[in-house]
Amino acid sequence: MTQGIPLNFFLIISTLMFFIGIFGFLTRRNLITMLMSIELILNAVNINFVVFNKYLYPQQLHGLFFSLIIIAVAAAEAAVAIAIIINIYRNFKSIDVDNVDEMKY
Amino acid sequence: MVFNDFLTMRHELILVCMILLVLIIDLCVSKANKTVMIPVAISLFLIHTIIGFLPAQSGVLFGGAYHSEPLTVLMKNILNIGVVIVLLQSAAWLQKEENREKISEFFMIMWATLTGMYFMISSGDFLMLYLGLELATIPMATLAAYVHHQTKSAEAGVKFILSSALSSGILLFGLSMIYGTCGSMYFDTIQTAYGNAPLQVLAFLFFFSGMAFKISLVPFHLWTADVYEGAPVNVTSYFSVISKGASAFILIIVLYTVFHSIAYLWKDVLYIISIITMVVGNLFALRQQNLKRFLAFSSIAQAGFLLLGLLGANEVGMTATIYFVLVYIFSNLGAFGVVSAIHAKTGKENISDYNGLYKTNPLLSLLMMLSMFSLAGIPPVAGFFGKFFLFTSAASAGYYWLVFIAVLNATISLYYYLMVVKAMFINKNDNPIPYFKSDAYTRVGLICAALGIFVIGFWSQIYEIITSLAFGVIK
Amino acid sequence: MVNYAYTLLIPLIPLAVFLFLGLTGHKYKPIVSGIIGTLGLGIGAILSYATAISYFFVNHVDGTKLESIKAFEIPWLHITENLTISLGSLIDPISVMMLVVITTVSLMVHIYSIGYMKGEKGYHRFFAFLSLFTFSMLGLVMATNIFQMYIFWELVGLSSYLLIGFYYTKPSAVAASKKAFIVTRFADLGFLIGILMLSFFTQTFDFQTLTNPNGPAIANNYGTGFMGLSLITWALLFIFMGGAGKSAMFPLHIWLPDAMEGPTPVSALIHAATMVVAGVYLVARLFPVYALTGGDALHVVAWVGGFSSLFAAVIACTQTDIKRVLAYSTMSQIGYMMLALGVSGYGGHDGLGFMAANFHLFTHAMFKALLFLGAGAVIHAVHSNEMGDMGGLRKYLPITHITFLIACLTIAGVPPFSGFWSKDEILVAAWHHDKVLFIIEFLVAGLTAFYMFRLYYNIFWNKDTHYHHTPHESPLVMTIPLMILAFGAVVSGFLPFHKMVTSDGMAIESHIDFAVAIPSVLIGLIGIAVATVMYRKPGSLPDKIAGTFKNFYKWAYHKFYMDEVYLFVTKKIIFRYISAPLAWFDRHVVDASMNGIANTVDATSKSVRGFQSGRIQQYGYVFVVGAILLVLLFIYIF
Amino acid sequence: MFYFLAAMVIVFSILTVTSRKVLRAATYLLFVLIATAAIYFLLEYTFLAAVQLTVYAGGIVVLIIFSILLTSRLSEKAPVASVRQQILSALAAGAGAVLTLLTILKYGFPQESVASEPTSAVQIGNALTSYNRDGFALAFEVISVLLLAAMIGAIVVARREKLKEEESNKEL
Amino acid sequence: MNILTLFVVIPVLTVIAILFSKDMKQTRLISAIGMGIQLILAGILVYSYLGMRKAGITDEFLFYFDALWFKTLNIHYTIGVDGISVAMIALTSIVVFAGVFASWTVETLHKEFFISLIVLASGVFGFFISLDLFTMFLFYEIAVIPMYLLIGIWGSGPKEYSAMKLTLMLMAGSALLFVAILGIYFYSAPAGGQLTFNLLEIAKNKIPIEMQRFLFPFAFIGFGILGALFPFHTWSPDGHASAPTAVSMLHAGVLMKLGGYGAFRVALYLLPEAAHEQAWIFLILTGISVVYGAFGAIAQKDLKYINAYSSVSHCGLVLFALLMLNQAAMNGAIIQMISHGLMTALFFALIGMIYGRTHTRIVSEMGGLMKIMPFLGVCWVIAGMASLGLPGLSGFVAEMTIFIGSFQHTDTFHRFMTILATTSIVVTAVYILRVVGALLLGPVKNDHFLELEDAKWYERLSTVTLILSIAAIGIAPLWLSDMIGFSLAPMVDKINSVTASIAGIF
Repeated sequence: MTQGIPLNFFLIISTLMFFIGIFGFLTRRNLITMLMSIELILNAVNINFVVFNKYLYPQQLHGLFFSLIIIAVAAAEAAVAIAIIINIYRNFKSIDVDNVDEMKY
Repeated sequence: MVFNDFLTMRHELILVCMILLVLIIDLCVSKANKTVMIPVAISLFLIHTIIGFLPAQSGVLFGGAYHSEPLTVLMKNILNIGVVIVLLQSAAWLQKEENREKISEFFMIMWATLTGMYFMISSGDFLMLYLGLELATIPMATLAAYVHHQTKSAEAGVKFILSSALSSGILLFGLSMIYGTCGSMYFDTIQTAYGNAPLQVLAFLFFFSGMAFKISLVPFHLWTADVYEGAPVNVTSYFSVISKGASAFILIIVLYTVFHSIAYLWKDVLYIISIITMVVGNLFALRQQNLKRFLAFSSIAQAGFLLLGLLGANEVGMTATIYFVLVYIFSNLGAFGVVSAIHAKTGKENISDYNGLYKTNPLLSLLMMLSMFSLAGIPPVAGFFGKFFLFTSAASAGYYWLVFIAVLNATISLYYYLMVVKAMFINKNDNPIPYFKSDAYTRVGLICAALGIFVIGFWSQIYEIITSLAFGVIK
Repeated sequence: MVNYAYTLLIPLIPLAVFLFLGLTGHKYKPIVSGIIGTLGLGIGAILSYATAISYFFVNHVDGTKLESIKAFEIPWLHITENLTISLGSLIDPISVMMLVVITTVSLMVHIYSIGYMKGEKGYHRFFAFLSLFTFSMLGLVMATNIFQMYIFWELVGLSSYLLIGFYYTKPSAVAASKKAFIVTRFADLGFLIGILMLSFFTQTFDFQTLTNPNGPAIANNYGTGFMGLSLITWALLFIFMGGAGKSAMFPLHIWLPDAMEGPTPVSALIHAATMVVAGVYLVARLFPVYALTGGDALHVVAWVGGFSSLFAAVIACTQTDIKRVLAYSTMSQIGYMMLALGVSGYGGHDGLGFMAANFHLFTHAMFKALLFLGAGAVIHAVHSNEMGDMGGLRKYLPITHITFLIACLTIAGVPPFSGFWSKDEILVAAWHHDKVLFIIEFLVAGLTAFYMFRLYYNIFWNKDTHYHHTPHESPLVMTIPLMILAFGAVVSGFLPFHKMVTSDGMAIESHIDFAVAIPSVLIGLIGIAVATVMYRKPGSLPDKIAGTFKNFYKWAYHKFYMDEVYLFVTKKIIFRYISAPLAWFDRHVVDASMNGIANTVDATSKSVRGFQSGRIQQYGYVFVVGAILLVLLFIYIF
Repeated sequence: MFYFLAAMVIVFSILTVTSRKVLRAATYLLFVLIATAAIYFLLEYTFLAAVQLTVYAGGIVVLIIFSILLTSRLSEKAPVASVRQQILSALAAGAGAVLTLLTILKYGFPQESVASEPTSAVQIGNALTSYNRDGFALAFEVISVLLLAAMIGAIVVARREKLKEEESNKEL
Repeated sequence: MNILTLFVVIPVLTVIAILFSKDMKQTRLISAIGMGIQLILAGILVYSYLGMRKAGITDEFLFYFDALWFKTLNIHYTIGVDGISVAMIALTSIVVFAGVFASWTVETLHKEFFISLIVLASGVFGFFISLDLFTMFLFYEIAVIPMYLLIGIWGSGPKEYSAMKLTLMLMAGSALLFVAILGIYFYSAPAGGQLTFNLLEIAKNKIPIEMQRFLFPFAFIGFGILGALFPFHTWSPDGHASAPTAVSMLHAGVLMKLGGYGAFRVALYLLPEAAHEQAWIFLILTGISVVYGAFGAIAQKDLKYINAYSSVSHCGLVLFALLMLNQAAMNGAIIQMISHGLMTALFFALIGMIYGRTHTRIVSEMGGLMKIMPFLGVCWVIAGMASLGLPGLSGFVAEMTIFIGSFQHTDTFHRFMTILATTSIVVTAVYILRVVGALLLGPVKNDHFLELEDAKWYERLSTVTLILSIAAIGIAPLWLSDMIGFSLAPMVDKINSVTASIAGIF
């Protein structure tokens, strides 16, 4: 199934996805969409790990486990992030990024 | 898992059991006297610290995933002492009515983050390192947003969680590349296999930026000021003292063990980053009015000095940096102790509110002065020795000009530290902070901090112990 | 060889008196301090007479060389291996002569001022300063090395400052003392530089090694040239500058007329007999070095002496304040002595100038002190310095009148009195050396006679002004010193100076050279005649003559505006154009640069403040850009 | 097949990032996750794909959708970032992408040994629990502590004084 | 307990005693006793030192005591004293003793005042006795911080500004010094030998020449900033003007000598080749600061500024003489340090007393004080004469030794600079007499000065101690110059033995 597809293609996709995630993080005005772009970044890294494990070091499952753990951590992180975002919503009545800059200089 | 394996991992295990214990106790304690949790938790943690000091043989468990040497044990003990003092200082704040029912959660989350740091320190592979890092940062965000009905604390929470998410994303990308190039997550295999191919350099730099985020070095430091200002005082002190101290320890271990082979590279990175961090840290600190923000930028500048130590040859560099971190912890604890004591009583945070403090409560202002001098590096207190050994290690590697820039920065930093001293001693103030007697916990906390500042300096054995331990680490 | 160690006592007694009076004087009645001071000086005088007699007559075999004996010496400070400063006393013809002069005049002034200063506040302070002055003058005279002389030179400067500024409540006295000290201090700077250069080349301070002809100083190093003159000559010129400052020679004379602000006994002691003569003594002390190392230094000395004597004589003719007249006459007489030294050679007969200078120094001390004390008595009686409100005092002050007349005759150079002998010797020496200088001195002799008798007639003859309270003769305690000095002025002419004080210690035979003596007496008499004609009786003659060369008279009256020049130099240049801009420079440039650094740091921190904008995305953005920059930097640049 | 999945991933991620409507962005995110799960299938990591599908697609996206519903009215469009910021971050992200791609492509990875049998669940199982070299027992324990701490933290932060409808806590 | 460590222990004990004292009288008394003991101790030290020298003990440093402090970096707490440091300790004890009495009437926060004053003194004592570069640097920094508090809290005029400026500039100086010390430390042992901070070991081996060239500016400017080197002296006028009397006494009298002493001990003794090579640059700077300070003083209106500028000029002279690198000039430099220390302390004490009475320091507003306060007037004249360089007082001895010594230098450039420096004696005379004339003599300007009373017993005590010591040095300088010369000789031979060739540029 997978022969013939060189490793680099996967890496290209994952890096592109990674940097799209970063672009998303930097431009989206809504806290939750920022969260989504973080999910994108983490997925990109997952692909990386899986691909490396599959292609380069099939004997042990470091990559696989690492991505498993990343998924778990991402879940925890998302939960906490959303809890905080809701808290922000309750305080600021809006989750737009720009009004969250009360503390500066 | 033979018994002495348990012994080597005793720090983490006991702490996890304590978290669960607090969870259970919290259930059976009625809502009214939640405050009883504070003495319970503090005594629990005291026991834990004492156990921590018991001698234990070093060992490698879980097939390399967890290793514990006397040096890592020492680091954990230092963190323990720091946390004890933070807990003591936060007692007054916790007894306030608005977080009356959240006391046990506070302890649980704090100890969870502490376990995260332990795992990071004694991690044997990048997986454990990453896990420890996440365990240390995610609950921290909730701590930052602890006083959730306060807008500032909420904002601090969201800023921290999102920035740390981004930084862990980049860190992971770096880790994936390391995994890609070296084939295994374990430190010992990577250590030998790590060449200087461009991809490996990129991977290391991404990894380094992730870690730099935690120590708030300059390009990655922007979150520090807002989070420190937003979070409640004791959480900020936990942030700046424990979390920064732990990540500094981790950086030392990782740089010296794993990336030992590309030392020339990261020494140049540190050279540039330390200069920028010191300069920017000082520049921003000059104009601060809010004490928490002020201490944030001063801690950024101190992080800049810290990097200087790492430039030295490995044993000398490591010892100097660890010693400096120890001194940094105690001086900051002193400062934060005073700030939290005053904040707990009067809620004031600005430097201008501290005018004429000496007239009303002399002891507090004396301790604040001592910690300021220790941060600035003035002789009688430990800060001077810390800075001196740091610069000696940097000079031993021949970075004279860097030492000169660093010492000049120290002089600029002296300016804004003296601003605080000036406020307390010289400025007149019509309604200074009235005299107040802080409760038992805070006073004990303050005395420990004061003792630390003095003793560490003169008592040369501490430096000797660190040196002897440091020699064992680098294989 | 007689042990002259006791000579050390001579300066130490006044020092003891000074310390005693200074610390505890104010406890006793004023008269007590006066007596203690005079007693101290009396013992000193007796001791110095004894030394003089024993040195010149008792154990000196005629015809042999008068040795200079180092009576006592202790090392005071080791500077380098061969340069050590030591304190001691040197017995030598000129130093013994000076001992006698200083102690006698100082004794006379002490006795005189017991009466003169009666009723003054700070009586004991006056006597303390007087003995301090005598101590430092004696110390200067007995110096064994040039550095000890410099030490006492400064002490003399200090005591003259204290004495001139005695009436310290009068602003003019304060200004005068300050001016005196600063001008002499400026001259001392020259002296110090001279000492430094001299000590560098000859590697010694000691007079004996310096002055012996085949010693290091003279023998080897006047070859290395520097702008024409040899370095040793430069050193000597600088030293002479120091001497000129102290002896009020031409460029540095401005402080002398103002020094008259001090009480008259002070001017008598300091500005007549001792301090001003120090310059002459200095040149005399180093005379062998001056003479034998190419005479250009001496040449300068001669010309400076000559010019200042002429310059002072002209001004003296126009002054109305009697003390100013005497001050200028002192300056012109000192000019005389300098000229005498300038024209003299070394050893044997052509050392006549040296002998004449010292002889004139001796006699001048006597009669000038007498003149000042006399003037003091007059001022004491009339309570004013101006000639205008004097006149016809011969009736009221008989003793002063007679003694004043004797002194005027001596200074004018009338034969029997000592003035004639010493001035004549100088004129002879000048005649042999340089005709032009002789003519100048000849003219000055005439002018001296003229202004002295102008002064005499104005005070004692001229118009009989009526005095609201009749001036009374000064008490005995003031008149006795006048009489003693008058006797001294008369007798001292006959002392066999040529045997005692000569340039190389060997006696030289001296005779009256009539070809020079007669014209000098004649010019003196002419001077006196002109003065009698003009001032004997009140008349309009002097104003008419003054009218003829109007502006010259006005110039001379205003001391050729020298004071204004100096004032301009010090006030304007030093204060406004050097120190004020310097202070401004310090405050604004150097200081500002330090503050500048602080301000730039502050400014950068203000400008960079915007960086921390509070927006999370901004943080994220900086984070990513930072990471990328790092990567870029370290992969593609390093 | 791979190319189709790759294209799907890239297109949908761009859409999630740029779409104005928040809810639509969430759906596009869902598609991206499914596409990645498909890639895992392609790489014969069936177990991982399953986990990905359930946890990510099922849990987190649902969570996000809930929070969107809770916090912002569906209709109004999310405000768009200032143009300057967009260009700047686009530039930064683009430069980063180019840079990393260059370094990755330049780095010659070791030979790809493709022929290997798919990993069976049994292998994953005992690797997960073994204590020695390549085992991840410790990681497994630590994850549980992390999740516990995250849960407590979330409750502390999200709790309202009056116990309103509790935020659904995490699966798994 | 080595007598030298006593010098640091006694101040600490006094500080502790002050902590427990109740009211102002007690604090004053305790600090007076403490500093009195210190003075007696200094006397014993000088006496025993001279005794040992007479008894023929010829090793360079007496009372040598060495205790290991940090094993890894081989930092020792080594103390020892030679002729020069004995003289400096004597100076410090006298000035501190007089300082305590000069600040007898400090009311506000008197306990803290005396504590920081004595901490400052202990820092200075520590500096003079220590031979280990680390301990030296430690004590140097201890001495700087109390200055900030002292000027900041008890000062007058723009006290915060000048206190901050003073502290920052001194700390910048210590920054330069820090780099120099580290540089010396890392080149202090021959290849592979045990690196050491100890002054004697470092002097034994040669630090490579290009390293010396790099370190010398750091070391010399580092100390020069404290010793009022020309461009860095701006802190001194402001700092002294707004400091309370005792502090400016101590600071100008002793702390500025730290700069000169340190420059000699560290910069010249350990980096001889570079010293020879770069001497001429700093010679110009110090020459300027001598003349510049003197001229600056003329234009000042405020008494303290005048004295501050005169200390810049005198301390510049010290550095100037040190740079001559020959035995006589250096001997003079050290005597000048001592004599100037005493003189400035006396001047500042008197200014403090006059200010205490007339509450103004502007010269033009005061006049005719001699009649009202004869004792203070006479002391002022003596102090003026001493700083003027009048024979019989210490100023003359020091300046003459310097001028003669530096004139012996073989190279003409140095001799020309000496002549330039000698002109400063005239300028000093001008501004001293201007002040004496305006302040003491002349008529009384405003009449309510008339009822001011003369010096009280404690003021007399402090001025008399200083005047006696000035006169002692002035009249019989032999014991002092021999004591210093004896221990100076080996050091100077080491400095000059190194480079007979590079004697100077011209």
